[in-house]
Amino acid sequence: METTMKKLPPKPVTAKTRAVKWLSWILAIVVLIWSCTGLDFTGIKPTAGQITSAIFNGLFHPDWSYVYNGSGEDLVSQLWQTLCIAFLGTFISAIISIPFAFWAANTRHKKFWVSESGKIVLTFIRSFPEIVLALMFIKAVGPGAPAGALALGFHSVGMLAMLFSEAIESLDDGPSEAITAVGGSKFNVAVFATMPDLMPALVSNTLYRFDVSVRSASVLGLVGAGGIGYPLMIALNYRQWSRVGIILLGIIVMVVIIDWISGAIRKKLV
Amino acid sequence: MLKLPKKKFKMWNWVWVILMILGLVLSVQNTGTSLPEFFANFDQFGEIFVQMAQPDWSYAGTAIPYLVETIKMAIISTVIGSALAFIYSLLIARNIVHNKVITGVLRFIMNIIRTIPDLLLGSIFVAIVGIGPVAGILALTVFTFGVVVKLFYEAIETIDPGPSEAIKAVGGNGMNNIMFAVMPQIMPYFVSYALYAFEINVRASTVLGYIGAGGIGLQLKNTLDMFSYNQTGMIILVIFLVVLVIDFISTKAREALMR
Amino acid sequence: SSSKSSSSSKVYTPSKSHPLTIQFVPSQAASTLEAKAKPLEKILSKKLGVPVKISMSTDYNTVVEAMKSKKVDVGFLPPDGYVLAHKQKAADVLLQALRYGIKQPGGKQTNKLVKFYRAEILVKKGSKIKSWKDLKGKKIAVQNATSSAGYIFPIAELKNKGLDLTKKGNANLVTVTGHDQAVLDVLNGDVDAAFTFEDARNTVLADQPNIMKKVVPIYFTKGIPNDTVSVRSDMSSAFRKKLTKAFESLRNNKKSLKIIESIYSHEGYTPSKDSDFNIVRKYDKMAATK
Amino acid sequence: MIRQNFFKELYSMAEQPMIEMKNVTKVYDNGTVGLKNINLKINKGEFIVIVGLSGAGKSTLLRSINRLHDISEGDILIDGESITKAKGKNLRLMRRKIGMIFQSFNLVKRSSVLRNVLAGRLAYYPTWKTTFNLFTNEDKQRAYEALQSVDMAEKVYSRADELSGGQQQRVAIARVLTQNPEIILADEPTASLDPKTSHQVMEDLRMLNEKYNMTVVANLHSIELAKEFGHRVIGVRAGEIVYDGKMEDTPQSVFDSIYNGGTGKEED
Amino acid sequence: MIRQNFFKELYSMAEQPMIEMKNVTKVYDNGTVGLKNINLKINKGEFIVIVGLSGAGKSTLLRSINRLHDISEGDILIDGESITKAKGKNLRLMRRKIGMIFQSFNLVKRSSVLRNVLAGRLAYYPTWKTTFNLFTNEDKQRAYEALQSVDMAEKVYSRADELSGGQQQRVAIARVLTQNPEIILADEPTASLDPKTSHQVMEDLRMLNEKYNMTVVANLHSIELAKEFGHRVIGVRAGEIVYDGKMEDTPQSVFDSIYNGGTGKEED
Ligand SMILES: Nc1ncnc2c1ncn2[C@@H]1O[C@H](COP(=O)(O)OP(=O)(O)OP(=O)(O)O)[C@@H](O)[C@H]1O
Ligand SMILES: Nc1ncnc2c1ncn2[C@@H]1O[C@H](COP(=O)(O)OP(=O)(O)OP(=O)(O)O)[C@@H](O)[C@H]1O
Ligand SMILES: [Mg+2]
Ligand SMILES: [Mg+2]
Repeated sequence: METTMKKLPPKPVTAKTRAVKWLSWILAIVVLIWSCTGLDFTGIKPTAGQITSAIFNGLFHPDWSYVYNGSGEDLVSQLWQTLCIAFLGTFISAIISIPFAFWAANTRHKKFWVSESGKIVLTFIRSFPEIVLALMFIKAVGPGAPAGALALGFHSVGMLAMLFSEAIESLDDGPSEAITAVGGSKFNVAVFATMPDLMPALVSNTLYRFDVSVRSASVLGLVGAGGIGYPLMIALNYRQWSRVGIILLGIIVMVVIIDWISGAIRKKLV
Repeated sequence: MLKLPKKKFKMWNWVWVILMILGLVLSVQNTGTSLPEFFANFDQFGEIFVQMAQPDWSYAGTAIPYLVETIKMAIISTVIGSALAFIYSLLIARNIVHNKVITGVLRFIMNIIRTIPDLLLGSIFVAIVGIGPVAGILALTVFTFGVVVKLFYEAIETIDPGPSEAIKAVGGNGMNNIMFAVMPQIMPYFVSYALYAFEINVRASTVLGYIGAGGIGLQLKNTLDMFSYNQTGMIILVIFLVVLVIDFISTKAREALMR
Repeated sequence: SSSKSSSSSKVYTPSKSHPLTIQFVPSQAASTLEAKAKPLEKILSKKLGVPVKISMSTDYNTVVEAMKSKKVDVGFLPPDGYVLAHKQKAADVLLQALRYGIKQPGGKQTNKLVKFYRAEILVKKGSKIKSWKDLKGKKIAVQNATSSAGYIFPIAELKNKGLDLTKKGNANLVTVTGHDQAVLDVLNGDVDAAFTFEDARNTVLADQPNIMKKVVPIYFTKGIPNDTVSVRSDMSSAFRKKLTKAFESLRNNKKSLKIIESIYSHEGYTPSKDSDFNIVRKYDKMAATK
Repeated sequence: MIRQNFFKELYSMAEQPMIEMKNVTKVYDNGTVGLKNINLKINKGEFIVIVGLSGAGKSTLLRSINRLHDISEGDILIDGESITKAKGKNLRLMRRKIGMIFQSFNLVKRSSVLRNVLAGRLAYYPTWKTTFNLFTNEDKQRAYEALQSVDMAEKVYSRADELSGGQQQRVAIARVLTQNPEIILADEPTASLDPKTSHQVMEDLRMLNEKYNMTVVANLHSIELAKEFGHRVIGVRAGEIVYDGKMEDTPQSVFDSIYNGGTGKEED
Repeated sequence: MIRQNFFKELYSMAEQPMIEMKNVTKVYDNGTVGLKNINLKINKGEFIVIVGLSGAGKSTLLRSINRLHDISEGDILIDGESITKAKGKNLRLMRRKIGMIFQSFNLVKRSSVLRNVLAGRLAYYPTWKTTFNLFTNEDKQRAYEALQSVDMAEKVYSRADELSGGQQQRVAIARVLTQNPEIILADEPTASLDPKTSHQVMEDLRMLNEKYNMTVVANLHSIELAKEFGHRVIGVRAGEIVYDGKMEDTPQSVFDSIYNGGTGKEED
């Protein structure tokens, strides 16, 4: 090109940004290396091959007799119960989550510490292990599905309310201002301005959570909180691989159906 | 002035309401849940919580090394799991791979992987590689993969197609497209979803301990078995602190990247 | 202490409106298990004349807590679970499960009913470890510190004999989950020995047909009481008697025997008293003292 | 118009001002000074346009009046009563007297037009009634009539997001009409509308001013519209009032100087 | 301008056309007919503007040329070579010869200006080099010079999303410049820009056309800009070419008829 053209100047990086960049890279690598230390990986066990093939053998020869036998303790009834636990749990948590979400949402016209305290509470709920929660509910309502549903309902609030509050934060705050301007109370603002526009996010996050809950519901059976978890755990502990196989198949079919339905709902509502 | 006309009947709204009520009734019936019973026994519910609320500080010394192991496990599996998920999500994003057969098959596989409960993954890996953190890492890796791959590919599918077109128009190939048009757009999502997965992994390890897949979960089970709820409280407290820190980091990272 | 609890002022009797709730924790010594509740529910409810609800958990902690909060009336508790529960005044023992004894070598079942099982120490065949004395300095797979067979009994007995494996340097104890896992770890050479129930090798027999030849026991502990049938401490003595009779009679009917056999791998129930568990308490204490 | 101005002047002598700002200063949290020592009296029935460069503080001024922004210093009186000190229920009752029209309409997109318009009556009800949607039939009819007067009656059950920009703004006006306030604050009500619709919206505002004798305070960017509709012009720059005068007395030069960075201080 | 047109005509006689469309038809998957039997020759160094109503098929025409859209029938030759049949590496090499400027700029918002401009050189490198960002210093300098020629040098390390619309479009032009193509396709390059910036962008295109003798084909909505910058006008309606003529021979009536639904077939 022409001679009047200037040379490309070097990239203007301040010492600080360069240092930050390098430091974060180094830090990341150090952390990664550190996390690999002290984990003695003893390699694949000699028995792994046999066991893997036993597992696959079981998975591919599922115990069909377990699918349905009318006793109420077959795969279909247990999955149905799991589904009911997940549904009820999600329902409960969606309702509890709404006030929590308003609390934790960092919107304008709100003191910083209010939303921050809400967020911390949600984090606390999230870090409370489901199993411990289930134990507490078992003490209150006895062992079985109700404890599972309640534990799930309470535990999910941590995540669901966080997702809701993020949705609230990303809402346009014009309508809220309009309601405030006509003399509406804070509650009016929530009901008239925020809720309607929040609906799509509410629905899709709840559906997403339902998905997760179905999987969690299968954990709670460990401590006697109902659902497919207990039979699954027993089958695993006593190495009944064909039973594991049919349960896994059942869960897959159920989740795929749920995915499909919730996809349809999402499309319809959003 | 005209009179306000009657509102049109909207069938779908009612269908939804009825479906929800039906679902609620069915699930309450099936599970036999009774809220009054819960409130009647609320003191029982609180009993363990009260004990946990007085954490055994001296137990921190025992718990922290396990927590460190948990964090290590979570880091490794988050890194590997999200890296795999990243590659996989590129293969199933319809705006990158246009072959519907390939994306369809790969998505079906993804859905199956996503379905498997973490507990089952853990048990299978424990059976294969034996008790210990490695089984946990493998289980969490697959679990992470399942959680983030869907988020990733949805993010990829919502990127602005303009830059990709521009790269195509200058004669760039698929890889050029990924490096120049796709990556810069999805990087912030990538980081924030990976951190999200990291948090989930730290929490998931409490369950994995039940089946012996290493980390703090085993300790959690121990304290419960011994009815030492003040120690359980200590464990929950340290998990809480770690999750708080992760939350903080992820907020900061997102801010830095979204700038 | 006696099995009659003095803690509660009001006694409790299940009735038509208050179903008898039973919770079950599978025994570590069972080798197969059909996780079912309904068949036993029917039989018991017929025998007792009150509705019966059975639920299951893999964890005795929840059972004890639920018994404490009066949400569970009867618990099938493992011995260590029972001892902890009784200490918290949550449960009194009523019966113990009966199982067929195990014959060595070979780990096959005998047809003698016993109310005890033992812990064993397994090593790989041909290992240099010939007796408990050789365990010093070795890597040993143990279960949770609350497990009778997988931890407390072997540790306590060896301590009694002068080998304190919990002392630093005396052994490298690796906590694993599941007796099947411990057996596999020995087989794989990941550990030199494992503490399990007798005979845990059966749990992996299907996956590893040669296990009996490749992994062998070198030591057996004293008997550990079988699973208990425990009741909440405020259960009326009349109903306790009724329960005892009902459970004892399960063995006498082919159909009901088959049910308890197949779903819980129990062969019957025999009355028990709290003092039968003193050995567990003693060993607990011994295992815990430094 | 002349007749009206005459009335207004009559009023302003006899009564207290509808809006009075006394030494009002507003400093944003980040230190930006939004308003600097503003003193202003607005009488009942006036139609005021506020003009000024982008960032001059027009929106801040308007939003201070109904306390969507809290001010840092000074006092604002609505009909003789201080809104600065009002709290809770009382504040809401004062806000009920002040309608607001926004540049971006601020309708609840996923609610029906009717519900949006009914929102104007919120402050007339206890909260629980509105929560269960227990508006009186009278109020529903009132909302419908408001829609008729802005020519939007046939959209009463449509969802707000199905409307065009101009239609949305007219729904917002119907909301204000239903609220039946004494003051209307309009923050660039026409900024995102095409010229024809803008005109229509301004006509609606004029209707509110003339027919219902509402006091209108509007921020406008368009000098043409300002000239056509305003009775009194207030020029703002850098948070200060730099001009205040009757429209008929205001020469083009004042607008030019306001928009080009001059002082604009012919009167004051 | 006259001097140049003269050259162009000279060329067109001597050489083969730069772009040739032969019986091109494009039917979209949903059945919409985008282009109907188009025949068109464009010579090297021409500056062509395409005008037509919204939905007429202007974008479709342009995007068919570099095969961002596949056509259904017919053939398109670039410099005598069929792009319709080209595949893989070959297609990419042909696209390298064709720069494109988009209405919405299509910059990677979160990448630096330099990286965006360097993207223009992608087709000159093996993939692995670009993956690791191994551009030669020469190419970096070339990118920088391109930025200088559109007066954007000082923004070289800014992120693209920090730029205004007009600045972004100029970065896009610098990208094309770095690509050093023989043809430039511009799809409404000024649609989202204000009049002043639009003019500047069109000046830049003219610069590419005059200084580097690139063939420019631009869709334009603005008749003023079309008249000012184009040498030849192509009118499109409903997927067909309804007018094709030199700008100086094209009366206003042609534009009127194209935009008002007349046939516009004075010549052809
Ligand atoms: N929430 C806020 N926090 C901090 N500063 C703000 C805030 N809102 C506005 N400002 C600043 O206050 C000043 C006045 O802003 P204001 O919105 O009142 O201007 P305006 O006259 O309405 O401009 P425009 O015509 O662009 O709407 C500006 O400098 C603006 O940047
Ligand atoms: N991807 C597509 N799928 C189906 N039909 C399309 C697609 N893109 C464009 N069309 C249709 O093809 C026709 C021509 O569209 P095109 O975008 O070429 O018009 P245009 O002249 O560029 O209009 P505008 O000035 O609005 O950009 C239109 O009827 C349009 O609806
Ligand atoms: Mg403003
Ligand atoms: Mg177009």
